Amino acid sequence: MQAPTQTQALIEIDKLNLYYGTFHALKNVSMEIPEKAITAFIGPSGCGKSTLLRTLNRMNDMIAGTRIEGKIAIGGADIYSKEVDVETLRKKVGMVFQQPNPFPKSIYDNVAYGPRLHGITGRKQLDEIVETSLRSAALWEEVKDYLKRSALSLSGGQQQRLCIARALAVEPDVLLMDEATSALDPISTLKIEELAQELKDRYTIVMVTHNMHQAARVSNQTVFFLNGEVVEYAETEKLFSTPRDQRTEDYISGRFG
Amino acid sequence: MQAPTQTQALIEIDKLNLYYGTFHALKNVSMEIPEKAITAFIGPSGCGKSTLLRTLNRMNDMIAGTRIEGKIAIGGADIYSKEVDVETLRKKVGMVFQQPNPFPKSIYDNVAYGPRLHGITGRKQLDEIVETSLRSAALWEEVKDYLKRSALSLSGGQQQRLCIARALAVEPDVLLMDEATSALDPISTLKIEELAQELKDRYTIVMVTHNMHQAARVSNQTVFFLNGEVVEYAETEKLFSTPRDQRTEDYISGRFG
Amino acid sequence: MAAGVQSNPFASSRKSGNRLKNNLFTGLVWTVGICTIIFIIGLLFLILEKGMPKLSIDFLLGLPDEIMEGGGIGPALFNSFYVLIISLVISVPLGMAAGIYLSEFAPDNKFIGFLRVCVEGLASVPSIIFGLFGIVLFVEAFDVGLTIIGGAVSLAFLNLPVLTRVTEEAIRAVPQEMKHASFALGGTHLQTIRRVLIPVALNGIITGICLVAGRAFGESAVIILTAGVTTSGVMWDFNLLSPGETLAVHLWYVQSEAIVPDAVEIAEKSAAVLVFIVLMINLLFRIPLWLNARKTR
Amino acid sequence: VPVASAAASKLSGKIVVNGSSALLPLTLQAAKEFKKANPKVKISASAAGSVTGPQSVRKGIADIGAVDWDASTDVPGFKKFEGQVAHKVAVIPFAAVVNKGVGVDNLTTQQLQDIFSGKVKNWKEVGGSDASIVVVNRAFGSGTRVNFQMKALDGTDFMSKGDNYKEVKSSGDMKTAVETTPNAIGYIDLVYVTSKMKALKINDVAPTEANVINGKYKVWGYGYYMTKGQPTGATKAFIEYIQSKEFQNGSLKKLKFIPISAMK
Amino acid sequence: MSAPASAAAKELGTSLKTNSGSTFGRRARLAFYNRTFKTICVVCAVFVCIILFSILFLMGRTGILTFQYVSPLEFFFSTEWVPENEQYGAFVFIFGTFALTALTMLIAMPLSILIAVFLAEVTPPWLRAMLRPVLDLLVGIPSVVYGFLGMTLLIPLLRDVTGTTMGDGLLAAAIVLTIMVLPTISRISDDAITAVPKKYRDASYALGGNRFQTTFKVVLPAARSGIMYAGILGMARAIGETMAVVMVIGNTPQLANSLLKPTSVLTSNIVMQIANVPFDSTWNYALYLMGFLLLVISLLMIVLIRFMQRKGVQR
Ligand SMILES: Nc1ncnc2c1ncn2[C@@H]1O[C@H](COP(=O)(O)OP(=O)(O)OP(=O)(O)O)[C@@H](O)[C@H]1O
Ligand SMILES: Nc1ncnc2c1ncn2[C@@H]1O[C@H](COP(=O)(O)OP(=O)(O)OP(=O)(O)O)[C@@H](O)[C@H]1O
Ligand SMILES: [Mg+2]
Ligand SMILES: [Mg+2]
Ligand SMILES: O=P([O-])([O-])[O-]
Repeated sequence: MQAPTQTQALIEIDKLNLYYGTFHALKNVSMEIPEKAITAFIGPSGCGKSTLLRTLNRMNDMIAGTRIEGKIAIGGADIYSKEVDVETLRKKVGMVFQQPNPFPKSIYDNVAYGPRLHGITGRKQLDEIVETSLRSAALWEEVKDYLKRSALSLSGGQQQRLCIARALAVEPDVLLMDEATSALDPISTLKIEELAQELKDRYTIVMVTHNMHQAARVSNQTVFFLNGEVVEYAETEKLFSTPRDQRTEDYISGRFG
Repeated sequence: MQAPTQTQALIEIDKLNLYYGTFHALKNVSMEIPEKAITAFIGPSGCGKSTLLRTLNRMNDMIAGTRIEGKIAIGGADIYSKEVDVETLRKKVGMVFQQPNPFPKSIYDNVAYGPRLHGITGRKQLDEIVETSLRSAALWEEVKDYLKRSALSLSGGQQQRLCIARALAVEPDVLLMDEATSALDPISTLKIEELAQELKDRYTIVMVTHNMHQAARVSNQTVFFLNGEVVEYAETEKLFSTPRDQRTEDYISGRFG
Repeated sequence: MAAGVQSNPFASSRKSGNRLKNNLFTGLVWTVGICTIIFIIGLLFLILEKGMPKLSIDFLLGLPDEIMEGGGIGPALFNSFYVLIISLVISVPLGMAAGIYLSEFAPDNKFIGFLRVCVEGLASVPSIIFGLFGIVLFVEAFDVGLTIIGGAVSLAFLNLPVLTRVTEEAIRAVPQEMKHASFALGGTHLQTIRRVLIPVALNGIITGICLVAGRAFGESAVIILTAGVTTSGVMWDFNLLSPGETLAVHLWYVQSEAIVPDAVEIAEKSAAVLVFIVLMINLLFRIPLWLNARKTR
Repeated sequence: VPVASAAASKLSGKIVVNGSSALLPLTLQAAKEFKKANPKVKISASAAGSVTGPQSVRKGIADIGAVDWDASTDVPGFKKFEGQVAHKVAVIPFAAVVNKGVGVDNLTTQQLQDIFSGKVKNWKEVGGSDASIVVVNRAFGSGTRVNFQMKALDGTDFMSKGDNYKEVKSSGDMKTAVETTPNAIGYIDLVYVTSKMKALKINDVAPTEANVINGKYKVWGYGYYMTKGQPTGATKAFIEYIQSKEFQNGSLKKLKFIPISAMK
Repeated sequence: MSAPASAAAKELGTSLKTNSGSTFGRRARLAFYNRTFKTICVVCAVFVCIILFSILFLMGRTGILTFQYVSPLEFFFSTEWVPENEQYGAFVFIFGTFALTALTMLIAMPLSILIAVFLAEVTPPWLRAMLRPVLDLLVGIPSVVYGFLGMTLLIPLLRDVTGTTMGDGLLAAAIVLTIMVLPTISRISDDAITAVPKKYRDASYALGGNRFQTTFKVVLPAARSGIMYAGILGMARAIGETMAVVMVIGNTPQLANSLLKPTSVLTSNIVMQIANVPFDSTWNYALYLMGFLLLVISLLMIVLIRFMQRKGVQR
């Protein structure tokens, strides 16, 4: 079951199995994620989309009792090998979460957090990074006069955009988005989607989404999950127009709009 | 600016102004919310949708520095008058929040929480309520064998559905949903939407949504907000097909799919 | 397949002072942690090793003796529990209620802020001053002499500020969303406090109670002044107006004034018993937490 | 006049004893025995320091004030307590003690005065090895201190500060301090002297019970019970019991106090 | 403007009002409980205040009498404490209290925070479950035992290590106090750190932060208020502790210009002398005044810490 990708595969997942204790959350997942393109994960709640996404930057490492079998390679390098520095991996593979999670710090400090972690301290340089990132996340206009305010005073939508800005600030190669727009209004969502389109020229983006239209609209390649398995995995147009699997068809025909 | 409602008005909002300290969050809002129908609030992030929703069950009471002017009547009773019992109001006007907020208790205890508050203690009766509510929220099948597990072990989507089940368990007359489906996958969303359609025969539903399709698909009446003001307020079909206000048109034409 | 990269791009690229710092930090934390463990074990060993093996039922339940070897600690041990329970029965509800007031009901103004500081200040008052206060109250004003009740109430006062603040902090730490969820379901404030805030804050509150109970069990200055250095001399004396020497006081007495030839041994055994019981109290209070954690698994 | 034994068993009431901690073991033992004969009498005791005894009696919060000196007369540092009656209950010998490692066995009154006033700072000045003297003193108000000052130092003052000077709170602390501190000197009730410390001869007289009784060793005092006026009822009976031959020659001796009757 | 409400709507409207509906009895009862509970809480809070102010009053009333005989200038700034000669300079004790508290916090705070981090972030759960109660246990060891161990183990050790003749003094007292306040500070900080939402840690790790960075830049700042509070409680305990301090500090009224010199602090001086002085003497008044002062000092320190904390938050 190989997807015909136009671009080269950046991430290769090979027979991945993941267990939470005794719960088998990912079952024999294999796929290739192309470079400089957007890959969307879709599937019903609890099917393991977030779990797979988190294996890509090894955020699952921190959940006690998680066991992984199989292999994930990014740019040819096995990211679960001993010599991999998790922090460097995570800098290169940024992530935006399902729930907005800004730090209880000022807006500025939130965005500057990542760059500071990685050794950037120059005030000017930071100012610039903060502005660029906030602009990219379509938040700059709204907050430029309040950069010192606590990030927690923002509305839900604004908070999520801030988190996106924060992820962009470390200039990752890969950007993982776990339903990152589900808390946004259409206008901001649109902006983020446009942004994603723009970014894919430079970055590899993997997004989990519940919004099939978003997947159809934005992604180059779509993966459909069910109960921890990859049911279908194809170019987006193909998957939505001529699904090969009955379950895929059932699922996407449950769509609306 | 009167909405021609087919059904009778259950909630009447009259010249409502709300201030967070000095910030004027709702400006002269007036509207009628019809009985046994679904009213959708749409508008960009930060425009005051959640704020207005919270005035309907007086959850804003708890935010220090909030000041309200104007009148809200439910079933002809001024809910901000002295004689109204806030707890009864909130029992009758249920709410589901933007962020899933289950208690750190078992799934069962989460759903049974509301009924217990209101004096239901019989084990059988509770079992029944829990099952019905979980079924209504399309969660029963997934959790029926794990009712004693902590609600926090559920995935985001499952948690939100649990919160909906919890709200339904006290059998409210009015159900407020603050982007309650934004964390759900399409299948669950669809179920919840179907459920809402079903419920509107018995309940009055007010929902905040970012998904304009959801508003278009589900609601009978739609209210469009901008910067704390009601810009337009009409039957859903009318609002989406022939918006009277340019800003409404701009906003809804920003839609997609 | 991306160009045949030989070296792993994620292998620590930066020469990374960060990484060093992280390793140093992790090492430091582990060192401190392990040292603490060793220290505590050593301390416990030191205290328990001398006393524990020599313990006997006779010692635990027997009456003390001023002249002969082999006296017990029965009445003092009994008083310890009695005084502890009474003082907790008084201070826990009072302290929790006051803490709940500060976290849930109190307006957020200067006066309450001042009050909060005062309560913290009260926690720093040396116990001997609570003892003097207890004398003024019980011995002088109520004229009941040196009694169990006087000691227990003075002890309760001593613990009140800590309990108040611990409760307040614990309840404050409960996420607002939980509170809102309960209110939105039509819960009254009391119901919300009882069914959501307290259960969620229980961990912190129990920590506070454990701290306080341990301190109460080991406190001597207050008891010496308000409950005396004598017991009624018989076992199982529930009379609240009996003199109330506790085990900690007995330990102090044995250590500083007693003439009995086996004073040192009695002191060692008493210290071991004290520490052992405090350990038991800690475990006991945790059982509800543990059950709670299991229930929601 | 009621018959003593018959009346005693019918006695009831409450006796509160407060004051000297040195007399506490005596009080506790007497109370235990007295209660056996008079079950209806409640006795509670506390000990915070000698002077609290007569003070508590004056305030009316104690019936008996145990004190290591005669508080109905003036002593260094304390005025007399008007209207209180002193009852001798025991003879308490005191000893100057040093750490085991100190090579000195005997000191004269003059040498003691010099050491405790801080004039002499090194053991070699009084015939010991070359080492700084560590002076351990009881806190002001201790009955032991008052007696030692009157009887051993002839009323001269103690030092109150210095690099090698400390004060301790109780006899037990004094014992521990002298036992564990090299080159330390202090003083303590003879009862508490252990094998881990050394009791000094004063002016060549060893601190023994025999020397106290035969009048050679001067550093001793009476322990007193103070009452407000003449005692009555249970308090009177209790004091009488503690002064009785039966107690004085029995338990009191076993506690290593000297019976009052032994002194002329 | 509104269409006539339906019967159901009217029913809902009326049911919202108090004194209506079938569940009226229960509702009234709940409301009554709610009110009663609030009243009880208020009463309890007031009661705690009353105790506080009675103690303040008790000490202040007696303490203030000192100034009939001693000038405030002498009391606060003279280093001569020789009550036998009518010299009542408390500076030595005031200074000692500040120095001892500062020294204790200097040792205890970093250590406790490290222990708290160890407990909350690093240890495997089984060890954590074991360690927490054991740490709490340290609180329950009676002060006299600490003092005794300090006297018999710590001081000889200090003597050997530093070569002084005595070993009593600020350092010994600070070490004993550190051990005594360690559980208080580390356990409450531990709770505060544990309460920091996981999402903050996730965000930091996802940005490539390591444990050190995440702990210091996100977790500890987010738990700052709790840690601060733990520090205040620990400090309060350190300021007010008597029985153990008195056994290791030397109780000599002289200014501590060295960590190893016998000195005295407010608490130790109070506890050494208060039982042994005549009730109505200037000396006794001065001791009460010192008790009062102790409370004032700890209040000041708390206010200061809170002030600094508030400034920190604004940033
Ligand atoms: N830490 C965990 N421990 C145990 N089980 C877990 C854990 N996290 C997730 N799971 C389970 O693994 C399954 C997959 O979870 P995951 O969060 O990946 O789903 P998802 O597809 O992202 O769902 P959603 O759309 O609701 O976010 C779910 O059944 C969930 O209950
Ligand atoms: N507690 C509060 N204190 C002060 N300002 C607030 C508070 N809550 C909300 N606001 C402000 O009020 C405005 C309206 O907030 P509200 O949460 O109602 O927006 P919303 O329309 O629900 O946005 P979103 O779609 O992002 O949830 C926002 O500008 C917000 O910053
Ligand atoms: Mg997910
Ligand atoms: Mg909102
Ligand atoms: O008996 P003392 O007064 O010295 O304790």
